Order: sequence, then structure tokens, then C-alpha cells
Amino acid sequence: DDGGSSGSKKVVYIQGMSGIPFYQTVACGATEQAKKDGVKFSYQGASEWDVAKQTQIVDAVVASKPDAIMISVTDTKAMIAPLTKAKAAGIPVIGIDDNLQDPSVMNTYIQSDSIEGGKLAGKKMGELLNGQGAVMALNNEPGTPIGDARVEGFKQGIAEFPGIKFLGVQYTQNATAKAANLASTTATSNKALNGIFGVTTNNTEGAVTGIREAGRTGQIKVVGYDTSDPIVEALKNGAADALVVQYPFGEGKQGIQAAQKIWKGESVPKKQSSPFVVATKDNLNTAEVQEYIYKMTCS
Amino acid sequence: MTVLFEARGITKRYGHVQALSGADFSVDAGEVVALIGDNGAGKSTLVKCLSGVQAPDEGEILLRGEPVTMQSPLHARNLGIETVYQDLALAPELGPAENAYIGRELLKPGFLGKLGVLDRKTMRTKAAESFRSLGTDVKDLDAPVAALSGGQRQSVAICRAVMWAKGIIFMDEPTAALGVRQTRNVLKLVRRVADSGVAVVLISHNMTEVLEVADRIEVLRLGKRVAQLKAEDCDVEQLVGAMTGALDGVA
Amino acid sequence: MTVLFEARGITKRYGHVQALSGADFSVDAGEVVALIGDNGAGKSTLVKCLSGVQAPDEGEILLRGEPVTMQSPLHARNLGIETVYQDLALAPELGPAENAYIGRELLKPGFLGKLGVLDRKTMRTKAAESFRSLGTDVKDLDAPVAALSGGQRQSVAICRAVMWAKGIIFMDEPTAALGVRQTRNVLKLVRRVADSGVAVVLISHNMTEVLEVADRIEVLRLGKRVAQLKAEDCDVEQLVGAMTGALDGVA
Amino acid sequence: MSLDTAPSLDAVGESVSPRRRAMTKLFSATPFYLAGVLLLMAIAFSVLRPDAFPTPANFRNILTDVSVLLVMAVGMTYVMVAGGFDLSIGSVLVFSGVMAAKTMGAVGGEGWSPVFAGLVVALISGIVWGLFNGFCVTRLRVPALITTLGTTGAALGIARLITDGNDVRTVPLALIKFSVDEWLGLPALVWISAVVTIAGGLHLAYTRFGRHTYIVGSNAEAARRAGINVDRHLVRLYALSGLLAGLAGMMSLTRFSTTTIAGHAQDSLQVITGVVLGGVSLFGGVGTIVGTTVGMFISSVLNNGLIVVDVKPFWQEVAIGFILIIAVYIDQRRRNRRDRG
Amino acid sequence: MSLDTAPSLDAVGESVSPRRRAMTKLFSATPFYLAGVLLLMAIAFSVLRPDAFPTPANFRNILTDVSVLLVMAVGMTYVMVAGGFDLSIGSVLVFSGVMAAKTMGAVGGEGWSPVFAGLVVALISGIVWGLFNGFCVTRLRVPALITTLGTTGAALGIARLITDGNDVRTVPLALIKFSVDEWLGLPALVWISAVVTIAGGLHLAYTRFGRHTYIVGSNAEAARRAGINVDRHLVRLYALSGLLAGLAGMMSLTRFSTTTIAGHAQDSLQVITGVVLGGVSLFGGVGTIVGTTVGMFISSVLNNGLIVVDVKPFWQEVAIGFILIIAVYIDQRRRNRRDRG
Ligand SMILES: Nc1ncnc2c1ncn2[C@@H]1O[C@H](COP(=O)(O)OP(=O)(O)OP(=O)(O)O)[C@@H](O)[C@H]1O
Ligand SMILES: Nc1ncnc2c1ncn2[C@@H]1O[C@H](COP(=O)(O)OP(=O)(O)OP(=O)(O)O)[C@@H](O)[C@H]1O
Ligand SMILES: [Mg+2]
Ligand SMILES: [Mg+2]
Repeated sequence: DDGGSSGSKKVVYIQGMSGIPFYQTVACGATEQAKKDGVKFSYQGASEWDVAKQTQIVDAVVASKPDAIMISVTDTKAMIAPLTKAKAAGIPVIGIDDNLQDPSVMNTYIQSDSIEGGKLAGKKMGELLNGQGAVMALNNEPGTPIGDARVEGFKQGIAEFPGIKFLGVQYTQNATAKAANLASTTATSNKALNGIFGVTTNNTEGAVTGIREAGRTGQIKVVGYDTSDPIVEALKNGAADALVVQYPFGEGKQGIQAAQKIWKGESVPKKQSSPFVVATKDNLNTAEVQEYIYKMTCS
Repeated sequence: MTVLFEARGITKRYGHVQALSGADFSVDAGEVVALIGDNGAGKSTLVKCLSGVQAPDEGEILLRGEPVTMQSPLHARNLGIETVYQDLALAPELGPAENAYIGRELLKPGFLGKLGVLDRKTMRTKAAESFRSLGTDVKDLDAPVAALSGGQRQSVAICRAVMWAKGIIFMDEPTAALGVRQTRNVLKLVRRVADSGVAVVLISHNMTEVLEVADRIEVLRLGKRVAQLKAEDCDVEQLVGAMTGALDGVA
Repeated sequence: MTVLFEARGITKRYGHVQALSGADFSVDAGEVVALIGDNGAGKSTLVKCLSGVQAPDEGEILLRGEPVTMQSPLHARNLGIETVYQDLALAPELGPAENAYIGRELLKPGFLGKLGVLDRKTMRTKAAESFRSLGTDVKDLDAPVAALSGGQRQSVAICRAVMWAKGIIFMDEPTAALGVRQTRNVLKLVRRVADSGVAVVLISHNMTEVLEVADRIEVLRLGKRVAQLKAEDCDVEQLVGAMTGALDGVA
Repeated sequence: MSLDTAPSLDAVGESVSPRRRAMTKLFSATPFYLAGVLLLMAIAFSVLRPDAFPTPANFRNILTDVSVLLVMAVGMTYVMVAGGFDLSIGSVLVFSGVMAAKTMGAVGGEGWSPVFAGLVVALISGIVWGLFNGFCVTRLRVPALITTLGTTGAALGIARLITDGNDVRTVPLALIKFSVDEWLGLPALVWISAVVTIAGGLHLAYTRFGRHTYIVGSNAEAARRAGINVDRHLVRLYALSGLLAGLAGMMSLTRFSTTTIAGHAQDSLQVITGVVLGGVSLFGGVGTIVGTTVGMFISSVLNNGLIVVDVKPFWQEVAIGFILIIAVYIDQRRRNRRDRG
Repeated sequence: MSLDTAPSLDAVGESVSPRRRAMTKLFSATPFYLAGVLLLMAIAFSVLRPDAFPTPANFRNILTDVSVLLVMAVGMTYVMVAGGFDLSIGSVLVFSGVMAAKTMGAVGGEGWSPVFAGLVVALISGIVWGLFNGFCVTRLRVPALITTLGTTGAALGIARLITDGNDVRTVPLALIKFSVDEWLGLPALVWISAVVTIAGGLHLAYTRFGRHTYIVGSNAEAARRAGINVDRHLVRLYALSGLLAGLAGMMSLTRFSTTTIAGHAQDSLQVITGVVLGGVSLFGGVGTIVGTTVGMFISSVLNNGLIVVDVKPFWQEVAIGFILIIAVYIDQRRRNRRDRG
């Protein structure tokens, strides 16, 4: 059909999982851009982090014949096969977050480099602790690539501070209560602990509560990855100390723009990157940081 | 004069099995009526229909001449109908005393009772007493009824019904599992209950027993009442004939 | 001369209830022995101990003079022991024919049989036949046994045991829920089975029945055998006396 | 009417002294041996980390950790004793929390009145879902597993629709202060949980309502024939379970000052585990709140202790798996021996 | 011995013609009405998106989606018909996949021999966990829920210990090619799943082993007294369920070329949902593989259709929740009416 007008064209975004602030904000950014450009947009996501479920969604989305797919993949290998089917059906694929191991499938991907983000978190933690202490990380499940990459980056970041000991990762199944339990138990049983890295929002929220219940708020620094309203609140009142914030809103916009370029036959770079910012109590109200704070309620 | 309780033209189908096809039945106050019939004749089904456990497909039930619809066992019970079911209907995990008071638990007097607190001790004592009066020796009042012998279990069900009998009491093969002594006690009890003005309906396959205790006998065959007999007028052979249809036209 | 089957000094406790306290028992081939006793005397417990369902705490079991330990019901069955349990032991969700062949399902002939494929049709026909021979009319052979009347269910359990009786058959109150006609058929059957050389043990609370069919009577009281009687030598009063202990020292 | 007394061979049931009877009951009830297992676990952890495990601060951790789940476990015990099943409590917790937070936001202010409004809304939300569950199970005859699985999805979905998936944190200062307050050295949440558990324990064990719950679970048809309105009773039990999940939602909101929407997928399973561990059967008719409490504490102490003694995360999973099985095995073995002996 | 023929009032049971009997059976069995619900759903989605839903490609999607879970559902049906319960299949799938992938990596090469070695190891891994479950349930008398919850944690924990939590991707080319191959227009995995389901359906319905499974679930004590070795039978069923979970692990590995360790936490629940939807009771004794198949397809078609018609994710959760309840309600209502009529 006519490559010029994209008025009747449709983009579907497949989230890694539904109900996650980051993905939700990507959808919001894409919605805003799509509205502006007159593109139809919708999003889908499974209620669990599950390759089989995401495959099912990709299959069904391909069957519904959209004009482009944006996707945050749950696995960089397992998703090759289903997305190859999309490609075979002539549907352009735009990655959000990550590329596949087979680089030929995606037309482009917008990466916010999780290792890089983790590194920022690690460095910030080192600074907050003045290079001395023992820290732990709270992650959802082992084997989730993004979480693992963030932890990996975090380790690299604190490696610059030889005085800091990494106590290891504990897993919370994404349950705030479990994160709180892990934080409070470790905080009372290990007096040396003075820093916790919350790999996702639920873990950061849990860490804040757990530290409070152990009565060590302020003594144990909390660095989080991603934001949510409660975490921003915690940052304001000193219960959390720093947040690595990605720019999902921008990624969503970028995705829609990339789709239109592909439809027009313009060239898009294989990899586009998306920036980070480290938010603290002091810079929270600056315009730059506010631009990054996730907006989940789409206009 | 209207009789205490009457059922007319009760039918009940289960899938394509016709358990009752227009059965009639009546019993009067102070009377012991034996309901007899072959296996599968529909006796238990009739009792279930008359005690609110199952809704008949068709038919009419009259209590003191007034038509009633039994909506539930609770409704029947509020009308003064008690039943000993053939399958006993006990809660296997609970003890005999607890089972005797199912649905009629005694509460502690005073404030605790207002809160719904059970009076376990009284229930236990009273239940023990009434088992004893049947001649049934329950060795462990705390064991679940699943651990009782067949006769002991049946005694629990009988005690439960008799304790509360006011208007009518249906007893579906109450003595099937009872020992000789316990059976005699139950038959005496049946007579005594009837003498106190309660209508007693007794189902039994033991014709000697039936002739001994019943005033009247109603015979069910293939889901229909085929005969109404006075106990003094008949003997075992006649009853058997009526049940099996061998004597059709005679009775 | 050794008897076919003998038990000596069987004891069995459940928690602090002593169900059997040194019970003895014996039965010979071709003999009908009635086992009688009050409710809770321990009859069913004894049957369970002798058919491998429960392990006795103490005591000895001799089959043709050889001591045996019943490890499981399967073991007992392989020794030729069949049982009609008081609680019938049927699978409520399955149909009557299916229940009659539980644990002894017939397989199709030939290759399919090797694969374990059931011969449903034959089982159905044969089961229907044997229900008919007891005089029991099961209207729907596909309905689950939970939907059968009490007597129909009991007939299923009886058919199952009788079909396979080889050495000894225990029948724990087999006629409790049966109609007059069905009871007569079962008593005839008991006699016939015994005549074919099988040892039959019949538990019943109906003394007329017992005196009619049994050769010998063993009386259990409070978990012990208190009397062994020849049927021809005694009457109902005597039996009742022995069961209740009223005639102690007399029998 | 009363029966007259026929000659009897033995006194009925009274051959055993009441004292002996009480002892037998105590030792035969599930919680007794299971509590022994719990104690053994606590001792083992204390020996391994005497400086860290048996400390007041750590016990407070354990109690805080168990408090929210225990409230839901009380409701679950009622439902499961009656032969039911409720998978939806985790979602109902989230839903109630969301509704409460939204209400508190709408009422506004930082004092107690928004908190009170929020609490009422949370409880009502819980009850409504419970009633819906009860309705489906009793009137529509949909199996409890399907019903509560359905409401699990529906309640969570609606909660997310209301919030766009974004946690709500409109929590008044009064509530935040309350969450930090301690009475007699323990957080208020722990006391609330204790009150609910004790009240539930007494109510289930000693009242007519509790007795009916056991009867319905043991033989629903017998209950019906005895004039118990089985359907109404079941609806009440599901409503109770919903109510307590609603309360738990408010408690969770108090604890975290945010709705933690995504974090409760495992709650129902955790609660069911504790309840079954404590001796409630999937088939109904048996179980006690005391047992449930011990069961919940076993999970909680195990989670806490393995962290305190610093077992690696993957090993923790393996250890918890096997220890659960062993704990129940010990309990079963002791009980069987008694039955035989 | 045979019984002679006494006079009888009616012919026994034969009053209804075999044909009529077969019809009644067909219409009364659960799957019939439920299959109607499935058809209705498919029609609705087809009307909404005639260009996208009822296409061969989309049906292939649905079949592929359901294939792995259906294999496990067959095993679950056996276990649940016998009154058991198996929560561990998701973890056993992961464990078996990990073991298979590690084996294929160790054997090396890109041909069929490493695939074969991997398959054998996957099946054995599944059987071993199944035997362990069966052992705990029968010998140790630990309730199935606790046992299989315990092994859920243990199997997953060990899988993670083996892999350090990282997915294993040592899959030979032969297997990758196999996953893309189609026979008669459908992927090989779909055919494997179909063979397992049909074999399981015939086996459960028509063989002695199947019959014993129903008897054990209907009344375990009656089964025991009838000489069926109940414990041994249960162990076999758990082993079968494990075996099929192992096969599913290999299938999942084939499909994704990686072990997807983190993605199977919900598998057991999904499978149990389909099985219960298909008419298997939590209490055992009833159910068929045909019913299970229909139940699994209801879930799968629903998931697929809602995405194809582009319902928003949160609305999907709500819709699925309520539709599950409604589907079973329709099924129940039709069946009850028959019972009454
Ligand atoms: N729930 C049910 N579903 C289907 N059929 C049933 C059901 N209940 C009873 N029936 C059938 O109805 C008929 C009558 O059964 P009922 O129990 O009333 O007989 P009965 O006269 O009490 O026999 P018995 O003397 O053996 O107790 C039987 O053929 C039985 O199979
Ligand atoms: N599983 C059990 N647990 C505890 N006690 C039991 C158990 N089974 C039987 N008993 C007790 O053992 C005693 C004997 O029971 P049994 O069933 O053998 O009596 P029975 O002679 O068959 O009586 P009936 O004529 O009533 O059938 C009874 O007091 C009974 O309560
Ligand atoms: Mg009857
Ligand atoms: Mg007995």
C-alpha cells in the first residue's frame, strides 16, 4: 500500500510483562507519539514473565496482522522463532530494551543498556557509602536477563570501590513482602550491611519497608532501579537515596517514529540508545529529572 | 376427619429411572405405620420426598389437611418431621455426641450462649445417656463416628431423631444393623413414641418385626402404593405376596 | 484332623479401645458358621483381621493347619478368602457392573487383552445375570452405585464376593438391607456355596435366619469367643443369652 | 423426648477419665508434634547463629513477616475446614488495598478519618468478592478452584484497571505513623494479627458457627439434612475469607504505605501451604486455627532462619522444599504410631 | 461360581437400548457441553475478526501453544482422577530441560545422538521426581499438596544450582531443525502432543490400569480391599506425571532452544485449571482425557482470541476470570437440567 500516509497503520507493543511501571511508561510514550502522528497503537502483555506466554502473544498478534511490532523480549534466544514468523509475514519488528541473539530479525532496537544502568547504580552506591561497607541486591528471579544484567553492572560499578563487599543477590519472586522480609532479616542479623540495591521497583519498595522495620533507616543506603510513585516519595523523605531512571517514555516515542521511518523505506540505525539519569533527593525537582520520571497514566 | 399427614400421587424420576410413579401415603398421629416393599421399590425415595431432602416431580403433600411444599429438610423439621435416613447422614469426622446434636447444638447458658458458645459437656452427657438407653455401648465418645461399628453408628442416628421427635418420625430401616437387644429396645421405643402422640413411619424388611410393632402397613411396589393393610389382619405370607405382586388382586 | 481355617487369640486395639481381646474362631470346608454378637462385640473387626484388611496386634491364624500372616487383602484373596464387608467397600462413582469386577476386571481376548483392554460387554452381561439371580432389579446398569438403593448396593457387594468364592467366604451382615425375597435367595445361595465345599462365615443379627442356615454358631462378646454351639441344639433365647451374657455359665 | 434406661453392660464412654481424655486430645492433635518440629528448627538456627537468630529484633522480624499472611490464613482455615478452597485472597488483598488507598486519597487529609473510611472500604471490598465467590460456588455450582481462580484474575485485573497498573500511595500520615508505632515492643500489625487469630481460633473451636463449619466439611449432605443451610454457611465462610483478605489488604497498605499491586501472586499458595502444613485436609472436615498458626510459623521461621544462617538462595529453595516434606512426615509418623499403639 | 436364575420382575438394566444408552452417555459426559462453550467462543472471535482468528495460521498457533501444556495435562488427569495432586510439573519440566540441555552439551555434536541422549535423560529426570513424589505421598503419608509443593521448590532449586540460574542453550542443530519441521502442515510438537493425548485418552478409558485409577480415586479403601495395590498404583501415576513433565521439558527445549528456567512458575496452575475445567474433580474418581483436552483448549483459545481481537491486557485478565466461571456454569446448568429431567 501507499508508503507515504500512515494514517491507517497500526503498531502493537508487546510488553515483557503487564503491570510493570517501565513497560507501562513505554506504552504511554508510544501512545502519545502515535496520537500525534495519526498512527493506531495498542499494547499487549502477559501477566507473568514467561517465554511461552509471550510466544503465544506474539503468535496471536502476528495473526491479527499489525503493520509493525514493538517488543520487549523475555528471552533473547527463545523469542527468535516467533519473531522470525513476524518477519516472514512482512511485519517490521522493533526491539525495546534488547536485541535478539540472531541480529537479523529485528529491524532496529532501542536499547537502554541494563549493564550500563547497573554500573551507574553501583557507582552511586559507592559514593553514598564513601567506598566502605557491605551491600546486597534484591532481584525477582534468577535467569531473567534484564535483572541479571543490572546486577552484573552493579557489581562492575562497586568494583571500583575496593572497600565495598558484595554480599550477593537474594530473590523475591517480585513480592514486596518477601523483599521486606529479606531486608529486615539481613539488616538485623548482619550489622555490617549498609547498602541495598533494589533491582526492580517492588524490591526497592520492600527494601525501604524492611529497613524501616529493622530500625535502620538512614544507616542502610538504598539505591533503586526504575521508579514508581511510592519510590519517588521515599526518595523525597530520605528512605531511599538514589534511583537509576531510564527513559521509557522516550523509548516508546522513538519506537513509533522508527516504525514510520521503516514504512517509508527510510533507513534506521540498527541500534539506538536511550539515556539514563540518576535521581537523588537533591536533583529530583530539576526539569531534566522530571522528564524521566515515569508517567504511567497515559493521557 | 383429616389424617395428620398425607401424600398423594408423588412421582420422582432420576434420569430415565422412575423411582416413584404416583405413590400415595398416609399416617395419623399416634399410629405406627410400616412402609414395606421390595429392594428398589422407592421407599427411601418416598421418605426423602416427604422429609424435604428431595423435591418430588409431581404430587401433593398434606399436613393436617393443608397442602405444604417441603422446601428443605429444615422446613420439614420445623413442621415437626424427624427422619432416620437409611444412609444415616452422619459426619464421619465428628464424634457420636457431636453427631447426635448436629444442627441442634446446645449453647451455654447466659452471655457465652449469646455468643454462640457450645455447651459441649451437656451434649456429651445427654448423648451418652440416650445411647445407654438404647443398650448401645459406645466405648470412646471422642472417637470419630467413622470408627464406630455399624450398629453403634445406627444407634447414633436413631438417638438423634428420637430426641427431637414432635410430629412425625420417619425411620428408614432403623434396625438393619442393630443387635437383638438393641432392636428390641428400638421397637419398644417406637411404641412409646407413638403412644406419646407422634406418628411413626417404620421401614423394614423384617416382617416379624413389622407385624409386631405396626398398627397399619402400606405396601410399595414399583414406585406405587399397592396395598394398605391392618397389621392384625395379616401374616407374613400375605405381606410378601403384596410386595412381590404374587398375590395381586387378593390383598 | 485339622480344620480348614482357624484363628487363635486374636487381639486388636484402636487407641484405647480394645476391639478384640483374644478371640478364637474356626470354620471348616463346606460348613456354614454363623458369627454372632452384640453391637460392638468385635465381629467386623475379626473379619477384617482374618481377611487381611487389618493386621491383628496379636494372635495366630492357621490355614489348613499352617500358620499364615495375612499381609494384605490381596494376599488373603490369593489364599481363596472372599469377603462381603459390612460397609460394602464399593466405589461410589462407578456403576454396579464395574463394581462387581473391581480388582478382577476381565480383559478382551487376544492382542487387545494383552494391552490391558477391558472386556466391558462381558462384564456387564455377567454382572446383570448375577444380579438377576439374586432377584435384584437394578434399573440402570450405568448409573453410579451411589444412586442405587441400599438393598441394590448390598446385592452388588454380595455378587462380587460370591462370583469368586473358592476357599472361604466371610459375609458381614449381607442381608441387612435386603428385601424378603432377596434375603431368601441369599440364604439359599449360602447353602449352595457351602455344599460346593466352600467354608461360609455369616454374620447376622437375625437369629431366625441364623438358625435356619447355619451348621454351627460362634458367639463373640466383648472381643472374645464365649460360646460355640451346634445350630440344631439351640433356640433364639439361648443365642440371645449367650450374646448378652445373661446366660453365662449355662451355654 | 427422653429415653428410659435399659440395662447396659458398661458405662458408655465414661470409662476414661476426663483428664486422660484431654491429654490424649492434646497429644493427638496435629499442632502438638508440628510445634515440636517448629521448636527443633528454632533451636537449630539458634545454635548456628546464637548472636543473630534468637534475638528480640529477629523475633520481631518473624512476627511482622507472618502477620499479614496469618490473618488470611485464619479465613482460609474456615473455608478449607468446610471443604472449600480460596485461591483469590492474594488478589482480593490487592484489590482492597487499591480501593482503600483510592478512598483515602479521595477523602483527603492526614488524620484518622480517611484511614477509617479506607478501612471500611477495604473490608467491604473483601466481603463483596467473598460473597461473589460464595455465590458462584453455591448457586452456580462452579467448583471452588475455578471460581476463585476466576476471581483471582478478575480482582487483580480490575485493580489494575483502576490504577492503570500504577501503585497508589495516597496514605495519610496517621496511618504511616501507626505502622511505625509499637505496643509493648511489637508493631501494631502484629497485635492486630494476634487478635484476629485468637478470636478465630476460639470461634472456630467453641461456637455453633464453628461446629457447623466442621459438619459442612465432613458431610455436606448430612449437614443439609440436619437443617443446616449449607449454601448460606458456605457463602458466609467465603465472605469471611474475603473480609480477612480485605483487612490484610489494609494491613499491607499500612505496612508498605503503597499498594504493592504486583507483589501478591504467591500469597494464596503460601497461605494454603501453611494451612495444610497445620493439618487441614484438602477434603475438609478437620483442622484447627492453632494448627494453621504453627504451620504459618514453620514457613516463616524457615525463610528467616535460612537467611540468617546465610544459606545461598538456590540452596534455600531446595532446603525449604525438603524440610516441608520432612516436617509433615515427622508429624504423620508420630500420629500414626499413636493410632497403632 | 455361577448363580442360578431366580424369578425376576423385570429384565435387569437392559430395558434401555444400547444405542440410547450410548447417546445418554455422550450427552451427559462433561466434554459435550463444554465443547459447545468452546465452539461458541471460537464463533464469537471469528465474527469479531473474520480475517485474523479463523485462519489456518492462527489455528496452528493455538495448537502449538497448547501442545506442551497438554502433554502435562494428560499426566495430571491420571493423578487427579486417582484423587492426587501434582503441583510440581512446572519445576520438573524445567529440571528435565536443564538436565537434557546439559547432557546434549556434554555429548556434543549437532546430530541426533545428543538429542536422543538428552531425551532419555529428560524422561528419566521426570520419572525420578515422579517416583519421589509418589514415595512421599504413599510411604511417608505426606499430603500430595505439601509433597509436590516441596518438590516444586527442590527441583527448581537444583536446576538453578546446576546452571547457576542461567539458561542453558546447548541445543544441537538437529533439534532446532526438528522444531521448525512440519508434518502435514503442523509442527512436529503438535503431533507428539496429539499422540500422547490420544494414547492417554484410550489408555485411561479402556484399560485395566485406567479402571484402577478411577477406583483408587473413588474409594481407595475399597480398591485396597479388592486387592489393588493402591500405593503402587499411585506411585506409578506420579511417575507417569513426572515422565510426561519430562517429555514436556524436552518439548519446551525443542520449541525455544533454551531452558526458560524462570518461565514456568504458573504451568502447574494452568494445567490444573484446564483439567478441572474439563470435569476432573479435586476429590478424584471422575474425569476424562477428552474433557481435559477441551478444558485446555478453552484456556488457550481464550488467550489467543482476546489478543487477536485486541483487548487490553488488564481487561483480558478480567475477561478470562469471568469467562472461566461462566463456562463451567453453563456446563453445570445443562448437566443439572438433564439430571432433573
Ligand atoms: N439419586 C438417584 N439417582 C438415580 N437413581 C436413583 C437415585 N436414588 C434412587 N434411585 C433409584 O430409584 C429406585 C428406588 O430407590 P429407593 O432407594 O427409593 O429404593 P428402596 O425402596 O428404598 O429400596 P431398598 O429397600 O433397597 O432400600 C432404585 O431403582 C434406585 O436405583
Ligand atoms: N477404626 C476404628 N477405630 C477405633 N475404634 C474402632 C475402629 N473400628 C472399630 N472400632 C471399635 O471396635 C469395637 C468393635 O467394632 P466392630 O465393628 O468389630 O463391632 P461389630 O461386632 O461388627 O458390631 P456391629 O454388630 O454393630 O457391626 C467398637 O467398639 C468400635 O467402636
Ligand atoms: Mg431404601
Ligand atoms: Mg459389624
